Amino acid sequence: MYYVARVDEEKCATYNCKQCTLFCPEANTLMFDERKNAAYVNEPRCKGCALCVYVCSDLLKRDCITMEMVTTE
Amino acid sequence: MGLRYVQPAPGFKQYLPKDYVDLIDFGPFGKEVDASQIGQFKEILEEHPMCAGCWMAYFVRVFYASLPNPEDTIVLGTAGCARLALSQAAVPFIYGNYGDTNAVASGLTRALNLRFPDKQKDVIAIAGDGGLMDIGFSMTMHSWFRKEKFTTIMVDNEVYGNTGGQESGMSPKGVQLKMAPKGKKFDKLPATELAKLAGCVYVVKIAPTNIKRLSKVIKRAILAARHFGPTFIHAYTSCNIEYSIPTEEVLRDAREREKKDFGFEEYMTDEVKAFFEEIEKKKKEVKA
Amino acid sequence: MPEQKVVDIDYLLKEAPRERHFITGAQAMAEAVKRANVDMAIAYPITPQSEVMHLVGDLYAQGYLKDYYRAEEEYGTMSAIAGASRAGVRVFTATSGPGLLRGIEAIASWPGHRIPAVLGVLTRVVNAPLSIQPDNIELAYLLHSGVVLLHAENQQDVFDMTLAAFAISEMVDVYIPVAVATEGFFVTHAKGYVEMTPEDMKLPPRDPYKAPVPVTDCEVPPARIQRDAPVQKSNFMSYLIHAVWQQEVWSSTQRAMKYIYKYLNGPIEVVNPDADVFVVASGCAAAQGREAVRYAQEEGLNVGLVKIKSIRPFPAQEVREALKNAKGVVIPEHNIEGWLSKEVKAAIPNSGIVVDGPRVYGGMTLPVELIMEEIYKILGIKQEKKVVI
Amino acid sequence: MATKTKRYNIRIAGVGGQGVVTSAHILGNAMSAAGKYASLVPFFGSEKRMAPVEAYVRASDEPIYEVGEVVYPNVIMIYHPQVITHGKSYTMPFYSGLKENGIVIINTDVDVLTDEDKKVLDDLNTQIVMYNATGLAMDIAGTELATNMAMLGFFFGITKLVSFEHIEQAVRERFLGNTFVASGGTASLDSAIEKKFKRKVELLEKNMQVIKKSFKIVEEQGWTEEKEPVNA
Repeated sequence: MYYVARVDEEKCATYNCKQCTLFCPEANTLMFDERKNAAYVNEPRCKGCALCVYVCSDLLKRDCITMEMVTTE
Repeated sequence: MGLRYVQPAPGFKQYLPKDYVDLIDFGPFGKEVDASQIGQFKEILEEHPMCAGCWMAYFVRVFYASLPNPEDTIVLGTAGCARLALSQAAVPFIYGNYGDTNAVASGLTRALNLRFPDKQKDVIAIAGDGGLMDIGFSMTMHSWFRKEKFTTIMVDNEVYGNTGGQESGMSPKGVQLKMAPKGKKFDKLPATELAKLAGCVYVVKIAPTNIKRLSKVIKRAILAARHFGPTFIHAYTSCNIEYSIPTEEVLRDAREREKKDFGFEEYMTDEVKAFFEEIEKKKKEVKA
Repeated sequence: MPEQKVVDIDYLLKEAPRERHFITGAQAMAEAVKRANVDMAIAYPITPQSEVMHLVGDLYAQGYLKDYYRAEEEYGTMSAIAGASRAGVRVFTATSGPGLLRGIEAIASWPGHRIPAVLGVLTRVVNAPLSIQPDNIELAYLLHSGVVLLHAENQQDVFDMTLAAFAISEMVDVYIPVAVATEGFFVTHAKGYVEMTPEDMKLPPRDPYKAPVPVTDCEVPPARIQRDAPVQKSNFMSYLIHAVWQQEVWSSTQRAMKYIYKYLNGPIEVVNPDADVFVVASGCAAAQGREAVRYAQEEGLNVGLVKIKSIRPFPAQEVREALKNAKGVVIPEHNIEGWLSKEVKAAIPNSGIVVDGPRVYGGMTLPVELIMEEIYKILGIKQEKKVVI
Repeated sequence: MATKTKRYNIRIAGVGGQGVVTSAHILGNAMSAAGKYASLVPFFGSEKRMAPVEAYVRASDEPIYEVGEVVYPNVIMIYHPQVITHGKSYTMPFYSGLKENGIVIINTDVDVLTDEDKKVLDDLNTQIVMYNATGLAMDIAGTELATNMAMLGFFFGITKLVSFEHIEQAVRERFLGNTFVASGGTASLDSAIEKKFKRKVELLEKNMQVIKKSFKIVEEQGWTEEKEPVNA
């Protein structure tokens, strides 16, 4: 069981910001889908640091990302 | 030419892993990518075992996204955290011995110049504070004195992170770490000042808080090294483990340190300045 | 400098005409470098090696080499040699005693990095108290590094072995560094006759793509092993990768043997194969041994010499064969530990016939008289006192 | 059984400034010029004026394999009496290691050997030559710097290893042509030599006269080695 970041894509799509993707320490993990105009997380690669949450919530006050507990199947 | 070696043989592509195919189709090879587009193209850096929230891992990510010529770039690293990520990229990486990056890079750069006098091959040594300013100090300094044409990047986490948190020459004075049980007795080494004195033509001190600026100085350091001599970037890349920074706070920490003692500094010789001005001018002309 | 034409390796090493010169060992090493089509050399001073790299510097000034510089210290030198070699050029450097030890961390990694470099080792005392004289204890440290180690008896050997070293190290089935050692001062600073190939002939250039492990030049995919430190995978991966890789490195050392036969007439030389007593020696101790054989002949004693040219790979089988009828074996050495004696004793079934010594250390000369004393003892000859002690 | 080789293992002891090492080179080169064999061990260390200096040369009709200092010489040449009287020597007494039937040549104007020394040397059947080589150098060449030439003259006069022409060739090579060690400083040295060439030629001439005279002295004194060649 471990934490991963999850993006509320609908909410995220209301902004055009991409800021979280610019601060994720991991490559090819927190991506931006141009068609949806929203960020998304490649969950198996997410290490759960929550930096994106800091950027989205603490700095930008947009609260589109949450940390969630997932289970490997 | 370098681009050729990442291309699979005809008919072979369908058998390759998705990550590799993505790299060919959506990677930065042969294109001019902007690091601030990360998240929208396939990066050459792959998964790596660096800690969650590591600011050094973030630096390495931006670094690889900023290479002006990734298909003709060779990266050198040494013992320490950074190489755990540095080695996981679709760019040739050399892991030598302890603190030897700048000596190996000296030989490598000279030899590449002998073999490919008409081609630009970028050589970049990236090591930590221990590798460059402690164990590899003389090799770092002398590569600069000799005016070797490659870029040196110090990812400074102010500690030996990979060996379990010992004091380094770049740890701040007073900080209590392993092997400094009563606190560090002397100041952080003045790395950028040493670089200037030793003859680096382009020297930057930076905390990675602004991707555009960070990417720009990485590109500049590499371009200046091609033509003029050694270049040096001193980047603050905190160790959230040894300095007990909650992972979600590492950006906040970087911004604080930037205000306190890691304010952006960019030094360049007049020659290098004129070179960049010329490039900017040409860019504007193309746009216009 | 004369225009040098590239000639075939076998031709240069085995057939090319030779002319006799009376030169120092340092000159002999540089003369070999001159004929080896070396791209780049990196130097760092230490007595008694410095003379070699001065001369190689002169070669660079004359245009024989394309690049040359004085490095910061030996670790920097050996690391830069690794960097240059990985980029595909032919490289050379030389060092002595403490310098070798300072550089040995890098040197010991050359075989694993599959670096075909040539290293001159001009021996000198290691350890305190300080001396600059030619004790060869430093070679004991090289024995376990995976490099091919040749030990030259005299100026001629220095020339032949150095030139052959470049050829051997770049053979695809070898592709590891070759060190050519000889005693400092005794050989480097003394003159001897050397039969040399013409200076207008040189080896073919290094072909960086004729290699078991690709060079790092962004023209070909790099070897995976070079990018991934196996330690970051898992313990078992790292055991496994390191083990198979090192196994291959040491097999490469063994595979160098056939080229030692081809270019250096084999790893050993036997003088008077039917002797009762053998002096077994390497480097300039072999010269003392050769002299002892002459002394013994004049006195009517049946003494032979087994000179060991290749220390790594060690010619265990050849030594065993050469000594199979020996009644006694004397192993003179220029070091306190007797590393050669240990190697020989481990190679033969009856190690009891080996006399440990004579040994001189601190870089002192090895008087032939000391070897003779051991021979007299083995043969049960009571020696008359003939000298003032 | 092989025939005995004519072989000389020579230890030269003197003091700094006397040209001990230079004469060792000349000795070796003269052998080489005669198509014979020689090897020498240059002395390395701090060479100060009037401090002990030693050089070692092996000379033979046959190839020489051995290297290193000569510990058991059969020829000892003492360039300065202080080597004996003041113990300016690396080995004490000065004849330590000397083999049977050897030769000892000492530059001195007075008898510097004690009775005890003489007994030891006699027991070893040593040929002892004492002569004021410095005086000879002063008389002929007008400089004590030619002492080493007189000593060389005595050695070659006694042993007849090479001819006068070979010695001249070696001395000429040493004074006029520098082929020994190429290093950074060689180029500047060469031009300096060129400037002083005339003086060098004169010096060479004087040196050769000293050697010629010392050959004559050997004849007159009957020092020529008439015994069995010594065996090293």
